[in-house]
Amino acid sequence: MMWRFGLYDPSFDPLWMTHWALAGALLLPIMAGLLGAIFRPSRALPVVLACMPILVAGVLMVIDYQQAGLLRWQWVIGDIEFTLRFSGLSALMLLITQWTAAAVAMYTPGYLRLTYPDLNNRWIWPLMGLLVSALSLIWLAADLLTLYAALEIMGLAAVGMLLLSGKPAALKAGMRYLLLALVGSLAFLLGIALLLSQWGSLNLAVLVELVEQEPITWVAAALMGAGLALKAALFPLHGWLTPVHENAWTPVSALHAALVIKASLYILILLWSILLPETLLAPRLIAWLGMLAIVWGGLVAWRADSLKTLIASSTVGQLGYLMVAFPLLLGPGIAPLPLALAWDGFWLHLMGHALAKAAMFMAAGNLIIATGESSLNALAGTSRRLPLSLLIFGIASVTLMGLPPSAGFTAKWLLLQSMVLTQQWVAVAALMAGTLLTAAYVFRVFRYSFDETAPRHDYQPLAPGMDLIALCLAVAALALGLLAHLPLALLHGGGA
Amino acid sequence: MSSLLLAVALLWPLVVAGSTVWCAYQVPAHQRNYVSMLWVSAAWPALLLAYVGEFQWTINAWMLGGYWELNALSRPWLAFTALLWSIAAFHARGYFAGEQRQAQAGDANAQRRLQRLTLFWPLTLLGNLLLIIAQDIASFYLGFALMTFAAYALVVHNGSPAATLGAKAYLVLAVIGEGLILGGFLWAAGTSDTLTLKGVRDTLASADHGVWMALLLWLGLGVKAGVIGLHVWLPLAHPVAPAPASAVLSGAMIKAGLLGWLNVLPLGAQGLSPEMTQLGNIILVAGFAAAFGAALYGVWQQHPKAVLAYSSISQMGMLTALVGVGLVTPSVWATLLPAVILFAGHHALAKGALFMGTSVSEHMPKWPSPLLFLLIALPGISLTGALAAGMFSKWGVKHALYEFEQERIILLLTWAAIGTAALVTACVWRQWQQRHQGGSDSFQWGAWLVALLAALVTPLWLPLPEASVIAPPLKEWVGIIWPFPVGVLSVVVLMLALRRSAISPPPSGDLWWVYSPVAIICISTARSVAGLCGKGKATSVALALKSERAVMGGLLRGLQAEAWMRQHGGGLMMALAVLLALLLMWEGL
Amino acid sequence: MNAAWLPLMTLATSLFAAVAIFSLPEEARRVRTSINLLAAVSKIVLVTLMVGRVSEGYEDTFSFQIVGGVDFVLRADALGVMFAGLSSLLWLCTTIYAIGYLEGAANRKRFFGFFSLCVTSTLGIALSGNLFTFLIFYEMLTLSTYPLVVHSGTAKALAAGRVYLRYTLTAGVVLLLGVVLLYSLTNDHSFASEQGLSPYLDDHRGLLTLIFALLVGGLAVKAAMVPLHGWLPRAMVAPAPVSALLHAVAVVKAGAFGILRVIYDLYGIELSVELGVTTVLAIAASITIIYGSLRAIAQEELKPRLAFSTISQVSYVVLGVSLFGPFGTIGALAHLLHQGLMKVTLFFCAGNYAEELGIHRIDEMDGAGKRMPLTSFAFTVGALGMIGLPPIAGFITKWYLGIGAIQAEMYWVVAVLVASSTLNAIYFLPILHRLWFREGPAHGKGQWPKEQRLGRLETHGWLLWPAVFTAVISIGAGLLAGLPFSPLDWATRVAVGEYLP
Amino acid sequence: MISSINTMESGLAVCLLVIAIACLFDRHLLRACWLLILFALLMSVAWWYLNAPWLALVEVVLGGVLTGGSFLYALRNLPSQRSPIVRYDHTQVGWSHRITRVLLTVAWSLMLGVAIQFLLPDMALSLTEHPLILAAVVIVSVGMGAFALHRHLLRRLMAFNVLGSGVFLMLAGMADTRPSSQALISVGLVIAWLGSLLGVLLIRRLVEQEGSVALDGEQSSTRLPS
Repeated sequence: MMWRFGLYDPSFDPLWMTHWALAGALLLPIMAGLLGAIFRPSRALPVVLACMPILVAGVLMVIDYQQAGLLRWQWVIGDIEFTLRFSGLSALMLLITQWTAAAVAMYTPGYLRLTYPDLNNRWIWPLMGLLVSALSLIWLAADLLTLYAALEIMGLAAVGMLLLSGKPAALKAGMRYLLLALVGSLAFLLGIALLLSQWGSLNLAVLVELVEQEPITWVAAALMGAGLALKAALFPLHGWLTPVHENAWTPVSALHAALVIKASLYILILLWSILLPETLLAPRLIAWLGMLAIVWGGLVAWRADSLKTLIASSTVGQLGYLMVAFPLLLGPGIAPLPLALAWDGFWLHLMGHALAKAAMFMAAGNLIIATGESSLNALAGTSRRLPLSLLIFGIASVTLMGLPPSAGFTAKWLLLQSMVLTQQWVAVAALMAGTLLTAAYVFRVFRYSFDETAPRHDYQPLAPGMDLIALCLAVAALALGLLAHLPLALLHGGGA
Repeated sequence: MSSLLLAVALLWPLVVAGSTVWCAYQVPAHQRNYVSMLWVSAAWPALLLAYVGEFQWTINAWMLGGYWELNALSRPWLAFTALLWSIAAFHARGYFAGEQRQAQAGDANAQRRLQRLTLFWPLTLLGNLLLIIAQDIASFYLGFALMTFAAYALVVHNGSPAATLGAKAYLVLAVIGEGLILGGFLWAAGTSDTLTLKGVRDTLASADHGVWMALLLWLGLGVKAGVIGLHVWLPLAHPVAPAPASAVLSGAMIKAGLLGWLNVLPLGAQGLSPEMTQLGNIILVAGFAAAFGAALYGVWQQHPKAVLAYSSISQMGMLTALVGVGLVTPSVWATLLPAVILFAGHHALAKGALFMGTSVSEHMPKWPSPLLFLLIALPGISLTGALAAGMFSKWGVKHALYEFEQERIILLLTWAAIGTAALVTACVWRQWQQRHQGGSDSFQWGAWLVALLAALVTPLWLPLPEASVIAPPLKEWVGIIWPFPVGVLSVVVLMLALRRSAISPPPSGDLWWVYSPVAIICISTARSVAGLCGKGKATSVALALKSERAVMGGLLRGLQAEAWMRQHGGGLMMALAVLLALLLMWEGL
Repeated sequence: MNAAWLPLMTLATSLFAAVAIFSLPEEARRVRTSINLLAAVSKIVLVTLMVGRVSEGYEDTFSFQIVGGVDFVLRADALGVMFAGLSSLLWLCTTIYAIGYLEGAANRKRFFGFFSLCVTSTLGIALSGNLFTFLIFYEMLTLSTYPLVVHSGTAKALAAGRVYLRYTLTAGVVLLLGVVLLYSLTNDHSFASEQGLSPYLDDHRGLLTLIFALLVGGLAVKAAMVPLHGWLPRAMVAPAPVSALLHAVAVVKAGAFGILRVIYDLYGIELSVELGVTTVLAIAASITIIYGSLRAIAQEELKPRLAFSTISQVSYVVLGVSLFGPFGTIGALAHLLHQGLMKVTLFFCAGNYAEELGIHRIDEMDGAGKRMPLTSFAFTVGALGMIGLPPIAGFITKWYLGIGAIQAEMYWVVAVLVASSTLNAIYFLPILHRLWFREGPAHGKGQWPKEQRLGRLETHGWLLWPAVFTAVISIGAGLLAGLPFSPLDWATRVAVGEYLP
Repeated sequence: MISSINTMESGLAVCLLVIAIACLFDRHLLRACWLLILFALLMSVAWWYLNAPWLALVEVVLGGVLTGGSFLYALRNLPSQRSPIVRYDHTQVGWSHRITRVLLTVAWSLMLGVAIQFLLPDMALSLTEHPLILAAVVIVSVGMGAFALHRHLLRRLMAFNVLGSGVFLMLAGMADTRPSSQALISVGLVIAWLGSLLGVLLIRRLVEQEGSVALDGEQSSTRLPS
């Protein structure tokens, strides 16, 4: 299991260029964000230019990884050890983060110009940069201190971004999110405290060697699990998610749903893999909650009457798919084949969902901007006037529904196969039901949009490229399904 | 050369049909000549083909594989069929002259009727020709179906309620017949993997269930041939169809059923199973039942064409009986076959002439009435065997049966001839009663005279095998002729006896009036079953919708829990942590 | 020599067409029409090439890996090419028809875009070389037909779309489960594998039966087998070209074709018989045939009657499959094509009546034959073909099915066939009678519900000629069934390949 | 000497505990705020006592001055503007709500207690062996419970701060004040301050705009159809 996270000794040291790439990937986003705050770009082109070096840095790191295998950095500053590792998984997550964030960043100027053209909106840039940096750090971090710090930075940046819209509802939602996120990270910290006091190390690779199954590990795992579940909006701790997404700016919602909650989930699965290998009941509980999440998220989304609520609730359901995979990844006596299948399916689903959800939020944002309302009723007639936005929504929802050819489908396929092999029929049923529920709420949107009986003529025109960016993301989510072996090869490249 | 002629023979009717459609859209109504010489010529190439010789064609591309043949059976058949169609077309030219004038004057109804008739006439002809030359199942079936369904338009021609009823009866029985034929063919072909009629015949003779296949085919083809019980369409359809259509319907088309039997039933095959012989007996009995029953019922009919229809049933009954003989005593068949062909050919032309005669008696030319009615009666007299070709054909049959000592059948046939004579008398009598002067047309009576002549000299032109036509020796003449006067006398006596009594004549179509209520009940049952299905489905849908609404209501109430979860995020997190810890401990300790 | 580009390009033509159409503005009518026609024609050319290749014995295969153990495979084998040929031919006809039909209507861009996607999916279904690929295109088909079903955007259309999705998506999920179970059991299993699943028979008999039930159950929804047929009559609210394509080729045929694939190429016919599933299937198909016909009789409107007729007719294919023996197979395969041709004709005609004269109900059709002779001729051909009369293609398949039933010693199937033919006659002949033999508005009695003069001919030429063309093809396919490369010939070729490997 | 040390430690622990609980359950917000500052100062004493002088300094600056200042900013009337927040918490919670929170609190303290019992076996002999840790456990549990219990946003924020301090104390108590734990605590303190600051600003804005000091009672944000 541990090689999957890259927690072993690498055979090569990183090249000098890789150091620069690392620095670029971690620091450039912040700098780009500061530049953004100063210059307040109103077009996509400067944003593209600013994103370019970051993306290049990321790609360089991936190339180095492919050549040299696992990369590791270790610094000791005043008796405190900081460790970073760049495994195949990190590579994937880094890429998905950077590209999704770049797409979101390119979408942002047009969005802001059309909706919130006041001065305050400049703060989104540094926060976004900070968020991306923190996320990148999370994917790379290999010790608990870095992980904790990055998680906290990410959380605060996310809260800040969510508050930017300044609506009372947004403030309330943001307040709830802030409180719960802080408390969640304290639970996480408490877990770290227990681990540190028992095993005396924060380094994950060391912990892998040391950790034994005893009550203190369990309590730590439980605390971390609960705290991270809260931050990752896992059912039934997802209550804060919907209002936050509903009231935030579209690019913020996109970024948050696509990446931020995934980071907590990533840490959860990482730590539990270390602390609780071969455990039956706790992952089972998560899986059961996941099944409930699939159904519950689907139902709430199905009955929602605002577009963004629908999408946010769908996130809850989609996280359920990932939760259901927990026993397959952590359970005892899982044969190598289903384990590998579930592993691939888990990350593929995570990536596909990130892309599709970002695309979906953007498409929904476009629809909302154009119609001026966020309720589903306002969509009547959009199929004629805004076919492209709707098409993007459709393509993205193909991934969410898990219909072929999409990343969602391939991931679901892998998960299903793994579940069938391990004979977890209830989970299979939940996945199936999830597909149907997703279809139910997605097609509800289309039902409204195909309604031609309510003619509307006052649609606000969209900025150029807003649809295009979303389309690229949505199509990427589709292509990820057909070309799944490419990212998965990267995922396997680390240790096999 | 022969292939070219074949192609022309088959395509020419299509060309004719196409030309009528063309005319309908391109020629203005007042110039339109519906029964042009082109239209009349539809059957000519086929007639020519019949006299070219015997040939075989194999066309792989054709449907399931085409295999056509002009042989000792199909050639004479084609000859008399094509001849009858040609003559009937001429007759039609005269018969429809009045209607055509109406049409040209602008009567939309007449236009429509003529248009329909002239389109479907050549199509019916095409079907008839195809089924004669076809020796593979698909072509035969195609021809048969084409003929059957296209003839619907001929029957329904004048559009009166009676015509609609007749056409409906025709169509319903035709559909049943097609179904039975298809079933029989499928069974036979499936059993022995054959696609030719000969293969079917062999299968019927040898297969385990051969007798059932034979029964299906016999009944299916019997619809056309007027087997008793399935004959009801004849007396309903014939009186209402125009005379030329009745002529071909009764002369050529019902012979198609007979031809089918001759082609597919294992007639004359050695070593038939006892069941097959049993079937032969049934066929025999059915044939004679038809022969006598139709005669007894037919003489009461008012309409001369209805009488003729019963006469056709009666005649076909005799032929059916002969087919039965072929199954019961196969050895007789080889000699009987030419006689049967002659019988059929003669009957075709004679019946054609009789039907055309009905139209002549309705539009009498200014001839002396006795002469005219003598001529009208002449083909009928020939049919009874008292004259000319009829005598030859009767003798041919008797001769063959004598050879194999089938006296009982001869006796029955002779008695049946009395019925024939009675029917002919009744028919002429009715015609006399309903005669009309005027409106005659030279094509009309000319064609009739030609048909009459052709009927009387059938053996001369029918391309039968050498030496198969034997002139009856003089001493047998009495035996052949005597039924005619007896039949005439019996009718005269009957008519005189019942002159005063007011017995209403029985309706034509006899059993139809039994069948149709039953069928209506069946159809309404099917409809109500379908309705019930629909209703059942509607109820289940309504039920499902109702339960769906209830579930949705519950769901919405349940979704309030979302707000609760939002309120209690912190507490839930605590609970989750405790739960996880407990689970881990439980498992670990 | 493996021309991998061939199946890929065949698929790509319509996909490119879809993308191009979506990227064009709504107003670009001329360009869109050109793209549509160009793509349709080039697809026919490509399929013709494939037919040539297959008849020379090649099986062009295009494949790449999706994830470990699961490949995306497009393979041009005889069975697939047969279906591809049908879809591409009818696509051309339907495209022409649709261009005429939607003249001046709204949302044409969306319509043609999804129309092309729909054809892409159908082609994909035809050419997919394993179950996974099949599943991909099968689901794509579901999605791409939804916008077509709800095209008009009325409440009725939207409700129909909802019902359609409920059925098909649920079916898709069931199918997915079956496929996943199968993959878990056997790993990637190509349609081209010779031995079928028989090696698993001894140990996994129950599981194989379960998988079969799941697969066929999922496919049967699209094939509209009773009692999973509910979506089809409702989906009739779609525009006529959509109904035509849905019924004749795309959706119902996709289901039937899937069942063909499962039985012939996945399980193998011997194994299916050994499992005893074919008998069950035959019974289900027979019930569907009779039920569909019975319901059709009760319909008062033209399109629903045709829809129930479809339900009945498509099950002939399933029936043929479940008869063990080459003749049943030939019948099934040929019917796949023949029914497509005939049904598309009927729907074209129904659309023509609705467009030109506003006729929706059967009792409004009196005398329409005079007003619209060519359309009515085409309709007559289609209807007679459905009854199974020669020389129309329907006869050929009925013949082969009957022979197949007799050779499989399932005599009751013959009774079903005969009964169905009779029922078909009961519900089609009255229509024909009305068309040709009754007097109606064309004879000066009453008025058409909503008459429009759409063209110089009896209706718009774009509407008329596809119907006439498919009608002529239907006759030709029956009359000249013995020609090489006729549907029957190709079906025979496939069947021989299945039974005499 | 051990006993004297224990006395010192015990006294500190008891003080911390008492002040924490007082702070958590005082409905008078300004007083609670001052109690929180006092708690922070006591915490820095505890750090000093645990041989982490730098941490003590950080605690004074971050925990006492900055965080406390933030809370005071929320409540006090500044020269330029009046604080919109009423200084007394009137919100009521139901009994079932309270009981479940109490149960959860007990469960948490038990859970942490079990963990510590395995971590520090000598605790099993005498509960008072490590009074600071014991206090920390109770503070964490009660803080957590209070956080889940309260509706008033400011009080929840205070509960979070108390909870955070408890966590830090536990960390330092169990894992010593080795550099890594000091780093963790410093990061935690910074985050806690930033979070508190953000929270306080938010609360002020919320109260100004909406006039409510609690999140609940609003269900409009999801707009569940009823």
